[in-house]
Amino acid sequence: MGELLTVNMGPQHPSTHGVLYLELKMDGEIVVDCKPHLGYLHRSIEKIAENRTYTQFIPFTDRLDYLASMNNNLGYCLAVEKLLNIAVPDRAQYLRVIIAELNRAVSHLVAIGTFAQDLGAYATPLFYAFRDREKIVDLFDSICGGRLTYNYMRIGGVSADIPARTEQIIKDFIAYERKQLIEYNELLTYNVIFLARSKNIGILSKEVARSYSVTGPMLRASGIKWDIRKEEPYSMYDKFDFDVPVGANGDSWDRFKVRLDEISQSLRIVEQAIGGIPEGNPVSKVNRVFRGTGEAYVRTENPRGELGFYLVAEGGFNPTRCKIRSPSFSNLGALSELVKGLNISDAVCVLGSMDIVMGEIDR
Amino acid sequence: MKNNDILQKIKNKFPDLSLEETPHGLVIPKTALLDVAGFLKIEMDFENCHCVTAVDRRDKLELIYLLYSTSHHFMLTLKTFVTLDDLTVETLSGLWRSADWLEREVYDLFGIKFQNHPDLRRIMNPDDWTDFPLRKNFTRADFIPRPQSTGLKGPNS
Amino acid sequence: MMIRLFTGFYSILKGFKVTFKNMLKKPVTLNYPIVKKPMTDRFRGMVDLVPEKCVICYQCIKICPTAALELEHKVLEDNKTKTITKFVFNGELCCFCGFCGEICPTDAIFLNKMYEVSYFAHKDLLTIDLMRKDKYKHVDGGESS
Amino acid sequence: MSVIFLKGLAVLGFIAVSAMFSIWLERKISAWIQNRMGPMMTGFHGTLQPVADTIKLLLKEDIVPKGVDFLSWWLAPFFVTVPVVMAFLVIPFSSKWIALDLNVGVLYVCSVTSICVLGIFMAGWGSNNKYSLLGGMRSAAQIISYEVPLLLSVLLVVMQSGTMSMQGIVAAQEHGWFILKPHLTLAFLIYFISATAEVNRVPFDIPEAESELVAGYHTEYSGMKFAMFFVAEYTNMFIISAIATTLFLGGWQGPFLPGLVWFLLKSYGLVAFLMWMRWTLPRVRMDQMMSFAWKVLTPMALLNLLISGWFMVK
Repeated sequence: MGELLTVNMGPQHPSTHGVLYLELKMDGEIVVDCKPHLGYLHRSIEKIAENRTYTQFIPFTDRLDYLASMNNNLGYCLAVEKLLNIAVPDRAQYLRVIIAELNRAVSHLVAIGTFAQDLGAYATPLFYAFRDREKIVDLFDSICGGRLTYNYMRIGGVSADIPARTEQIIKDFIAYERKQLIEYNELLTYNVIFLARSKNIGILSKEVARSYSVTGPMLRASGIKWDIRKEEPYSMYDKFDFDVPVGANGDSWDRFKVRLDEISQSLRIVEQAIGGIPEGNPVSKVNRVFRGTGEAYVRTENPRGELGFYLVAEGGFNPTRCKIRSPSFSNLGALSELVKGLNISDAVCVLGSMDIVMGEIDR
Repeated sequence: MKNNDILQKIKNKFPDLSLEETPHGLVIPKTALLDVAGFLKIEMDFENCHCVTAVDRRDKLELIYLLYSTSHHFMLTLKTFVTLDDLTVETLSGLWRSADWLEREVYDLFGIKFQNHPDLRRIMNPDDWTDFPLRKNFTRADFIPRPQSTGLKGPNS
Repeated sequence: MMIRLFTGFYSILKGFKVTFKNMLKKPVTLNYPIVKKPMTDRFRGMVDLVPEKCVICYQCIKICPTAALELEHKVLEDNKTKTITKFVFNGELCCFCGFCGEICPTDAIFLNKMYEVSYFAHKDLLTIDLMRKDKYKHVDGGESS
Repeated sequence: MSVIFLKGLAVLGFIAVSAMFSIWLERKISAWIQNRMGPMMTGFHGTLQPVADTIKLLLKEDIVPKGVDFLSWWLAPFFVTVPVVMAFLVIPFSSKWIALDLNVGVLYVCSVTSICVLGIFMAGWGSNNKYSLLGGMRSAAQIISYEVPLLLSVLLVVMQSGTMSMQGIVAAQEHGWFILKPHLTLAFLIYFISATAEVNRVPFDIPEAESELVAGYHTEYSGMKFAMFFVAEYTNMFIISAIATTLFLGGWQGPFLPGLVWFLLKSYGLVAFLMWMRWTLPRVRMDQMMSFAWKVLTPMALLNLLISGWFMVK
């Protein structure tokens, strides 16, 4: 082994998904050591939470995992509702599930697109993914008025009822997306180059995954059938029938495939939920005032893993502490172990298959 | 599996330990943290260190470990108190690798020093910082917490 | 070996099929500066105000998570009617959550449909006087609707 | 003397126009594949967009990064661009339109285009950038490996036609394109794959691998020097398509239309196919690419050469 080459990959690099900075020690093209440096997107959201009322913090949760704002909203609202014992109308629960699952689907679409981009499939899969995502973003736009930071859920409900034609749009989208998934399979999943690039790359074993507290599609790709929606159903998830896709050996391709399968499962949930939305008023007004004491930890299944909110309240209008346990943070911890001994191209592939969002890692 | 059972088992294992059971988790003295955690991991099958965090209780810091056991389907909240004059705690990163970064985060934001941690550096804030931003007494010239608004009624509060 | 070569070749051809099929489809994008997309009813653009409707209840000031709004008023001589002396919106702090519009009892403050927001000077964005009628006139396409 | 000078000028003009057209075509094809519109604002459907880009690149500041190996950094764009221009000398656009019908035309064009690797490596080394260095190293390994199957498959064409002159090869295809003969179909496939690797196009674009090496060997270049790399890339693409047209697709021959039109049609058809390929396939990895060259393409080309050579001799 000769002299090691130190390559500073990031914070400005096309494939570090934002502002991740990896300090790579390389022997030629082989990565010998990888040291992630975080904090380039640190906005001290946990400190902000301590100085905001419970309602005021909702817009900030949008900015954690900005690809899955709805799921973050849901997690936070559930945590506050558990902390303060607030009842939620059934209709709001259903709407939350539908919206969260749609957001999961489109978030996975982005993950798939960016992963393909990292493997060098120039922009095309990414554009297809964004084209499909756009339909849902348009729908969310008509529901809540935002295109990225939705800020839709409220403590004890949602901000507004869905507009009249929403159900039809969702049904159309489900039919459309199922056709598109076949196309993704043809374009990417079973493409020989794609397989050669991602199969058996970055294998994450069950034990290592558990030890690093890896969650979400990454954990399931390693062969552990674990989904909070199944194990500890929150909101209305126990009413719906869906499978938990599991990977065979935990390599990059499995992580990709699990995400692809999860899209169709999400569509299944939405399809079941859309038929049975109960009547009622789901709206919770923004001028409600909350206060209470206690501690609550709620974890929800985000597209990237288990998002947890640990809320501590001491009676004021705002929480004393709001710890956000972000899935990408824990998932990224396993990176340096996975990329050791791999080619730099494979390191990019592993990082892409993790599907991290820096917004929730740095918080 | 309930809090009680685990409490009982820990009590059997460590008879002379001052254990306390609160509705929000088990509180153990910080000197016994490593022993209890090791017991929980190896004999009680808590193979997942889900989350590590701390809460500033003004006179002391409350360190919280959320441990999860897949086989028991149970999440244990393990708490310990760290006084401000002695901020050292034994690290658990040797038991769970996820604790490595999570403890670094707690060190970064609260200043709790984890002894024998392999790489105790700040993780989010700049390395040359001296403040611990999530402490309640954190002040800085350019840090302006929003005036705490209350029950929304009336003009200027 | 040969079989692998052929199946690999076939899978690549399948990819070509997908991209070719898409080549024949209509573009989904718009010819942007010429064709513009209409915003939805609930779209949250810039914060806007109808000063006549405002009852100076300070609800929006209190709910605003980022303290982007600043309101001052004075009571007139008759000790009853209040008038706004200053209502300033900080476009940089705003996170476009729409809480102010949601909480307003008279719908005086609301978020309009503007999405092309750019200013020549930074300080212009920091202090947008909501009391002025032409506050968004200078921005391209910005009608105070 | 003056005639060859004029011909040279014509070649330069053609290169400029062809590169601009290729860039426009690439952007349009990528847009169509991705359900976008592509450039629309300058000229009819953005036809003048490359002109605008060129003006922008000409006016840009030429940034010299700190610590570059100045000579190799400065010379690299020329080493990449000049061979491309030189290769145009022997390309037969029609029965009359050829700058110089060398009797070793095939050999000449193959040797001239391989000079490019020198320029790329110089750029990689001279830039004082680790990504550039990796890109340059990759490029050197890649281009040298793929030269072997490329030449072996071209050799088959020379054997078939019995001449190395480009016009002679075109003339030999008067009664049927070479691609229609089974052993030459295989040779065409091998040639096309290797040539794709030669010009660093997807799926073999590892020297510039955007997601890994930012922009590979031309990371540090800006302004006109970057434009030269750009022009070289697109002209290279045209050249390999033109050579493929000449060697396998009957060159300028075709019914009804004049030779020049046929030649350009065929060449740009291949260029368009290369672009289609770029926007469809993911990138292969370095070691996979090398093993593909040495374990699949080279033995296949050799076998093809041996077997068909045996049949020819018999």
